[in-house]
Amino acid sequence: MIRAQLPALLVVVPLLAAPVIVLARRAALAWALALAASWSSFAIAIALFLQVRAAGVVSYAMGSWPPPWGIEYRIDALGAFVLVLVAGMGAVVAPYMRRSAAAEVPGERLYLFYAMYMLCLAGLLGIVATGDAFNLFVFLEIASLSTYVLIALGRDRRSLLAAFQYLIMGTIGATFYVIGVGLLYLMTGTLNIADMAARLPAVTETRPLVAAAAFVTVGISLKLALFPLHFWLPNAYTYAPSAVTAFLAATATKVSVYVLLRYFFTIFGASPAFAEVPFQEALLALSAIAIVTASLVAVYQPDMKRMLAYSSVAQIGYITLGIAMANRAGLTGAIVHLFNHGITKGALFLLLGGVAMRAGRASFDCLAGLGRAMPLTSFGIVIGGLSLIGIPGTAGFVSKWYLVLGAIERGEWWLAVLVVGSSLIAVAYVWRFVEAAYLQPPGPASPRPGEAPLALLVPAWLLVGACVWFGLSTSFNVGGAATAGQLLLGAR
Amino acid sequence: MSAGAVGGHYAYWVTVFLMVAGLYIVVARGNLVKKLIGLSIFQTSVYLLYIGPGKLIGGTAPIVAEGFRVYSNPLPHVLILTAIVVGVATLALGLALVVRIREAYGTIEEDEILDRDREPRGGE
Amino acid sequence: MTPQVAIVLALAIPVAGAIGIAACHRAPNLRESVTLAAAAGMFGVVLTLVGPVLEGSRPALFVLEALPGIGIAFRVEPLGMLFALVASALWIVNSIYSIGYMRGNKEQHQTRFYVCFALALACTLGIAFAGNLLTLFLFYEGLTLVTYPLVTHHGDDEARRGGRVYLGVLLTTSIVFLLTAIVATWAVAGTIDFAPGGILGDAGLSNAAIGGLLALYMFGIGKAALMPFHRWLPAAMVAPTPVSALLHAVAVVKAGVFAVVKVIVYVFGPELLAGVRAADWLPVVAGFTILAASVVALRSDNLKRRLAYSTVSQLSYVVLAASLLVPLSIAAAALHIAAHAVGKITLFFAAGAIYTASHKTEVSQLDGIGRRMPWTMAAFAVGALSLIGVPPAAGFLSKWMMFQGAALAHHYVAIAVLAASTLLNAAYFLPIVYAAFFRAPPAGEPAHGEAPVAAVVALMITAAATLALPFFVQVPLALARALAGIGPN
Amino acid sequence: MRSYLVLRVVAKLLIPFMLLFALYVQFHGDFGPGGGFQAGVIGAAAIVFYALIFGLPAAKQLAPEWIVETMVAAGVLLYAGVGVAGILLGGNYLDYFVLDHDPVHGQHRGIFWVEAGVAITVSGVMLKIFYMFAGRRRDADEG
Repeated sequence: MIRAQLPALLVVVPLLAAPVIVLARRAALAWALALAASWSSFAIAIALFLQVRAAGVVSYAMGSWPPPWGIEYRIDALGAFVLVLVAGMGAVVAPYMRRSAAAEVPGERLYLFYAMYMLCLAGLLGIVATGDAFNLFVFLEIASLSTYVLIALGRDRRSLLAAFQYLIMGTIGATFYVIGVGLLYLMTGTLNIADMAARLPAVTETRPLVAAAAFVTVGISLKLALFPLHFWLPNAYTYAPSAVTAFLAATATKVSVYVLLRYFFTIFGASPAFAEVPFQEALLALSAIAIVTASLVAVYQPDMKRMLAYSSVAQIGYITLGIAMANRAGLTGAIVHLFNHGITKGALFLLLGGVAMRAGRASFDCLAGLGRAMPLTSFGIVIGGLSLIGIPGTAGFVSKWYLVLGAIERGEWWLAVLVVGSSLIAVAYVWRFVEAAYLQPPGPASPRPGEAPLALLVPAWLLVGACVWFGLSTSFNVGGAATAGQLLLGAR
Repeated sequence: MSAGAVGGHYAYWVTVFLMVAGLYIVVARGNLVKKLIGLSIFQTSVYLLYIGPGKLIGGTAPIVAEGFRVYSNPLPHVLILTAIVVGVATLALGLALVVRIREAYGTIEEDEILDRDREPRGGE
Repeated sequence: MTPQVAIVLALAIPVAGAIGIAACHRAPNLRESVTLAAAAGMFGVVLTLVGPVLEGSRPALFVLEALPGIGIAFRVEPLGMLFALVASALWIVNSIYSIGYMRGNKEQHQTRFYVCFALALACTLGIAFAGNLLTLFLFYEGLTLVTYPLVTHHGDDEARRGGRVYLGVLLTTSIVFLLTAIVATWAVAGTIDFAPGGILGDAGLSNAAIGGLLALYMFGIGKAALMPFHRWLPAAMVAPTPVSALLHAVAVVKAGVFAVVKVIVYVFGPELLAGVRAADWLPVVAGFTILAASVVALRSDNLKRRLAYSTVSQLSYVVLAASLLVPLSIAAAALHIAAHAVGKITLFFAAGAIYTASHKTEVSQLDGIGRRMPWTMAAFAVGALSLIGVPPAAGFLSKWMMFQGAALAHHYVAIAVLAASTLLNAAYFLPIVYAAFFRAPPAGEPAHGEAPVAAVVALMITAAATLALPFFVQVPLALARALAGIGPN
Repeated sequence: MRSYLVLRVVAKLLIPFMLLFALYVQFHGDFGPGGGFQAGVIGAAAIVFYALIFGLPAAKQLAPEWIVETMVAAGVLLYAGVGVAGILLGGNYLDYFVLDHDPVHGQHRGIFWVEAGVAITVSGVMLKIFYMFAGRRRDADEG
């Protein structure tokens, strides 16, 4: 009985945990509830992944209303894959949060912090699980609003302005998305994504469809921090509490990529109206610019957290580059990088959280001599950095492999050179850390020798281990990505 | 664009106007509260975009009653109810942030806030 | 012990050694013994593999499937066997030498030094036994990263700058060229496993495509130090001498030229390259590198810098020999890997001994040092003769086979280059030997004795090996001929 | 504000009717425009009106802070509880058909409790926002 209800329970459990936490009010109890909820939703995500692998697609009618009318939760290969990433990161960050949040969020607001974290998790899971376009907007807003609060709960006063700017940009993005959905609803008469995809080819009047596609793309690119629309990301990631930054870096932008994939391939892919609209070329150009400029900017950042934020913008450029290639290898590369970059960046931000806890902040003058003061943390950051560069044996290499393969199969050599060339810029900014941590004596701002607490190290190293594991045995991440890519391209 | 078309598309012209006006205010104004007002105007344009086409000329309220066969479409209304709640929540959160920014920085003009950030106040 | 277990052990022992070294951080003597034990153990295990490989069997081991259709797999073939033998043998000697050197100069971070050393050897064995290009690339990058802490051992500004150039050039060439080449090969040939006779045969590539792909590989393997990507070798001189010995003779550059020969023989296949004349540019580049590097070596006064540029030119000997695509010259290339290793390591040991004993680094300061350090300079002389190619030493045999190969291939330019470079070698090595023995030491110089005993012992072993190699050459020669397909089997 | 007699008298007259109207909107939702959102907002408006006239401390006595915060959470729990009840009774999440043996009656029961939950939450939220903003201005001046 329960197996049939999993898609709903996946979202309901964290959604229900939030008000219960608000009623619980005490931080310790709130954290325990958050932990239980995030771990159970991770278990549900894994169960769903297995169900989808067996059955292909899991469909769930909310409130027993049949799909075209009622809201349908539709989880296919791509959705299940992203769900495991989001729920997995939620489960890893939850135990990390107790010590890290206690140090960075004022005591009386801790239970609100956990409630917002639950809402954010529920929102992100909802976006991926739902098969209804407007329901996706509602979850998008739930996730975004709780994200703004999570960012604003940081101790540093600049987190307030960062949250405000993210609120403005995020709301504009979501509203663009809802305008696009409105136009699509006007033209097709349905909000169910699968049904919309079926009805689109029949629509003769294509001008509103192209307008809707433009609105949706711009809106989602804003949430995705695609190059020209990424200005909210560096401040938001830098001034948010470390646990929040790690969770957002690994999930928020990835879920927006999922939405972009869903719209580009499942809905717009099916109809000929978009054959002549140069979406792919535009996305290709923007991703190329994103990769190069964001990486270059990252090299000159004084604060490592801000450097990794710019690096995130660049790595998202890789994902959109893979999407823009629109061939099997490129798409697999995009989806697998969505996963690999999630765990890599999550690990790096979690480790930086440990540094921020002991040294107050994560700027480069604090990192001098870190190799001796916090050996485990800095070695973890090095491995995470190697995965960012794409050194073989780490997860990053697998996605670089597929992106270069995709570029070569398209016969565009400049694209392959761009992908590998830009990882050299990644070498530059990762080696800034290595030289600071291992080749410089400890400065005045460096932390006193002493490792981060175990509660922070274990989740971080779990992710670092995952970086290496998914770099070597890729049956899960490449297998999942390949089936998802095949599914999306099949729809075209 | 024939006159009829302009007249017929009256609702769309208003929507576009509100949309662009809202965006302009958000972009042009430095005062944080004015930005939020612009954002609300921008969101209001969406409500009109949904509700306008939903209304059928001669259609009554979408509640089944004898003697009425033509009903306007209830779905946009439901969607916009949710969108309004989302708009309220965003506005409330934005205003709460503005209040806290005012306490932390003493001003709600964006460029003054950025200047106050640049001088080292040691506000870590 | 089946060959498969031997392969696993060959890789596991150095890693276990590294962990063991890190464990007994407190007890230096125990730590040193762990290094030596690991080195000896690895050499023993590698020896057990020589028999089966000579009889023609190619032990293979599939570890795990890294990417769909491509796995981390090992396959021991003659060239890999030869390289593994050289690396594991010289690791023992290098460890002995390191103990003497590191303690003589009272270096800090010795534990980190030995741990990275052991891991570097594990990566080297991984490269030697790699069964496909992905495994080779994995351990190739691993070697670059593990040797970075060794190069930047002193941790001062000079070390950081040297490390930056070292890593910059190696990672640039490997990520930009080599990775693209491997992915292109996978896209074109559908497989990246090493197969005798090459895998690109039936891929139907045009001449230009094959030439381009070969260029990507040759410049991608930065460790082979082809000009203009040789800058990292002199930049790595900031490291202590045992590391330079490791870099130049035992692992890093050897991995480079090993990979070059392996790509030419097992990915392209000599027949393909010869038939379609796509590799004509390679001998020219290699020849240019030989001559240019020799000229720079001639002019540089710093001893280690001169040895570094000598290595750059010697490496291009191997690349030149391999690019002649004649079976005899390919066998010569393989043999030269061993000959150069033994010769160059002796020279570096001598340079280190001179530095430890007298803190002299410039060639001009070496007047009359032979009287005070007779053993060291004698070994230096033997090493120098071997590299020049004078008959009793090891270098002669491989150079002689190169001459024969070039003649067979009617490649008169190559013959001219070989002859000219032999003269250049003599020009930059013999003055040192002459100055050391036949010039009087400058007057007011403080007296200093020989280097620490351990260093001298290591020196003697490698000098003896340089002389003895021609007499016990059956094993390396047989392996080299097996590689080129002109051997008995 | 507190000393104006006319305002106090009119407020005393109006507030009960506002609350009554809120309940009317809540229960009339099935047949005409209405429902949880509007009812909640009207209810909260009544109490805010009371606070404006009789001062914030008086309003906080009428509706203390902790009750309001509990209402915010309780409403959502009620709404989600109806959904979970749907699951326990064998349907999908938020399935009202199974709430009663007769599906139409089940719909009524379901929508009633859901709307009640929404009303509680919305009034709680509106009051909470009012208390936060109003409270903050007062503390800032006195503080």
